[in-house]
Amino acid sequence: MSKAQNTGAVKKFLYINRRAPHGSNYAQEGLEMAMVGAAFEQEVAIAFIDDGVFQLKRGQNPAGAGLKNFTAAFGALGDHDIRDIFVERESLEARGLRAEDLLQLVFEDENGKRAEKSAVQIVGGDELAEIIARQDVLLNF
Amino acid sequence: MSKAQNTGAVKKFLYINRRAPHGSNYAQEGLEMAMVGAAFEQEVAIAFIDDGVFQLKRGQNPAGAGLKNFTAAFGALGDHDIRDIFVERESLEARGLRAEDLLQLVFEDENGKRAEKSAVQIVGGDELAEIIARQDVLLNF
Amino acid sequence: MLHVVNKSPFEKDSLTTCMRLSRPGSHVLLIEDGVYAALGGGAFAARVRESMAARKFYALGADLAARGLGESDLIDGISVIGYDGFVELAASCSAVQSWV
Amino acid sequence: MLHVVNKSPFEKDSLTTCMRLSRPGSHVLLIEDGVYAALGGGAFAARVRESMAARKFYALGADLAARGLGESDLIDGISVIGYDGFVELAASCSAVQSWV
Amino acid sequence: MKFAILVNEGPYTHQASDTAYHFAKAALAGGHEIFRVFFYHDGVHNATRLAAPPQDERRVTERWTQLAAEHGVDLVVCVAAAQRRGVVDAGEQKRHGMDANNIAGGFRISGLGQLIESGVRADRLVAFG
Amino acid sequence: MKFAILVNEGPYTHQASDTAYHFAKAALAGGHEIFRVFFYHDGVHNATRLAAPPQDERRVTERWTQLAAEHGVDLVVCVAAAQRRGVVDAGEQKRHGMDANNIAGGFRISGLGQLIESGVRADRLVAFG
Repeated sequence: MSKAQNTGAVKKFLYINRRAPHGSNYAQEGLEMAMVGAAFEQEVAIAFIDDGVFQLKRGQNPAGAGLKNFTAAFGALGDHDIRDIFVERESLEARGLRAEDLLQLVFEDENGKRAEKSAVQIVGGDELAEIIARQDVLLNF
Repeated sequence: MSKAQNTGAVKKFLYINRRAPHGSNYAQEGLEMAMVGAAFEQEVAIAFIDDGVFQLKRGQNPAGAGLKNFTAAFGALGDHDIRDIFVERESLEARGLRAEDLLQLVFEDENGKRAEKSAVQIVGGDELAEIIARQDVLLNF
Repeated sequence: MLHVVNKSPFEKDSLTTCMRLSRPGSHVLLIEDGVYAALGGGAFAARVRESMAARKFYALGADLAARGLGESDLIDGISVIGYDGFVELAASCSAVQSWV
Repeated sequence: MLHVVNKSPFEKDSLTTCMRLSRPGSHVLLIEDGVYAALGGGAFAARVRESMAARKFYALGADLAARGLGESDLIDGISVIGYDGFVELAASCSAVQSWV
Repeated sequence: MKFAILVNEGPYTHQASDTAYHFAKAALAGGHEIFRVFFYHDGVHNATRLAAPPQDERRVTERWTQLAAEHGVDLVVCVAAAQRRGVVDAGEQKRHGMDANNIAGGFRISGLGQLIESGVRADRLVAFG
Repeated sequence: MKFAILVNEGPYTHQASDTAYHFAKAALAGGHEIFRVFFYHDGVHNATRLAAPPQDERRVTERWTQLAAEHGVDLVVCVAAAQRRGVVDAGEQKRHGMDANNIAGGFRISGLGQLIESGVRADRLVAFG
């Protein structure tokens, strides 16, 4: 995907999602942010921590609650060149979720074909702490 | 104090305060509510639970944070004929607070004189559960 | 009395307080992010099961579906109800306490 | 890196997550309702003391005073700073993460 | 049975207003009465006519306005909460010498006494926040 | 040093806006620069000129307006968040065919790109929420 804007220096941006979807709209606004942010010439990664891991739960259908199914758009993250999607293992375990409970997120490989490989990396808290410590800009949702 | 309005049936109202003061304005709005509510011909009680017990902490001085010291008005609850002020013991203990850390709230006795007795009753969770179960209307702050 | 919990137990203390301050025999309805408390495999499941020995638990179906949770994900014995069931539960209980 | 916590640890999970996901050597600043985590006698004191073995903790003085907390109420070793100290801490750390 | 409903959070930011609306609709469908919906704290933001949510999303304020029009439901916004948060009707606009107001149709601004009255006169008060 | 500030909660309801303001004042007093204050989520409610808080309380919006006037601080309101929550300037009013706007002096409405730019161009982004 082409970059919409070049603002000079490249910084590491991390979008941290810690809230459950639907009960508040932070999850939806966080996803909007990631889509917009991807158009800038920056290094972008996303982390799902605490109740944020529920955002990636398969099979969400909020029609009965009268809400928009924005989680369908998670599938488009790969098209926006966001390849580093971290999910904290401890957060999953505390909620009784396994990797196979999550949405399958894929991204285009170098030949422009959709890789079958998931873009989601499940990482332990210690590793995630190191990743967080390397960032320049952290935005929380 | 004279009752401003008589709306018929008398019901048991309980105002439940579960949030810390200053970080949000629920505590201040809960106190405003208690003052307004006291003017109606209803049975009114107040409970402080969880971080709500911090509302009654002595010595609060929010001037340095640019906030209004609304907790001074807790002293006026007695003038509004609110005599049942419950504080949950378990909430105090979890926060390392003792009875003497709390504001001294007093109310007028039958002769219109300020009693030296505190209007605050520290009650255990089991007793508070019984009190809650007896209410008609519960408002949470 | 009907106790309503709308916050995730992983994020906020509302469910814990609800279970401590609801009398045995109470009805507890999980709505919005509160439905995550119904998860059979989560860290709160044991405490919820214990509370259920003396209380009847419900979860709002629309909120479960919104979050991708099916009946098989839930603790056994939690009743799934609709908005109409919520209304009837509120009508049949003496009062409603919302642990926001 | 500077980690900022503004929520009460008794109400929300922000402090717990901050302590889990901040690397040893980090700076942790407690502001707003987050200053309750600095209470020496509270249920979180042991966990904060343990975290402090590898991290430097600060609390915003104006927020402590607002809540009626004095230095004697705090865990030993937590530094009380002003808004100017907050600014200098943010300037001297590589980045700021707010665990809201 | 007569219900009163309390909404304590703003639309979109929290789901509370959605659940309150679905509860109100279900109560009416079940033959119950809605004595009043009271908007308090950030709930007062439900009453602005200046919101323009994305086309493919629910229109929260219009839904309330329609409920008032179709079922005569009394929608009351707490005046003290509204003043702090910038929700204004023609009366408040005049009183404060403001150059605009933003309240939506079907809502009225009044005092906390209306909430107490809801608790007294309705059979059940159900809060969403 | 160049700071950018992000405000994610509305005034009065949460203390975030107060802390952000005191941080900004202290940064300016310490000889630093405020590149921009970005108002996002419920933070957009900081930008209404229709609030009338009690006389004995702080006036949050006016404080921001004054900061912009005195120090040239750029106050930007997220357009997507503002649309959902009813914060409108003259341009948005016209675009949506509305009969009023409510934005206060010193604030402007713009896109999320302004937040990204804050992260890129400021030395530190500090968020309050």
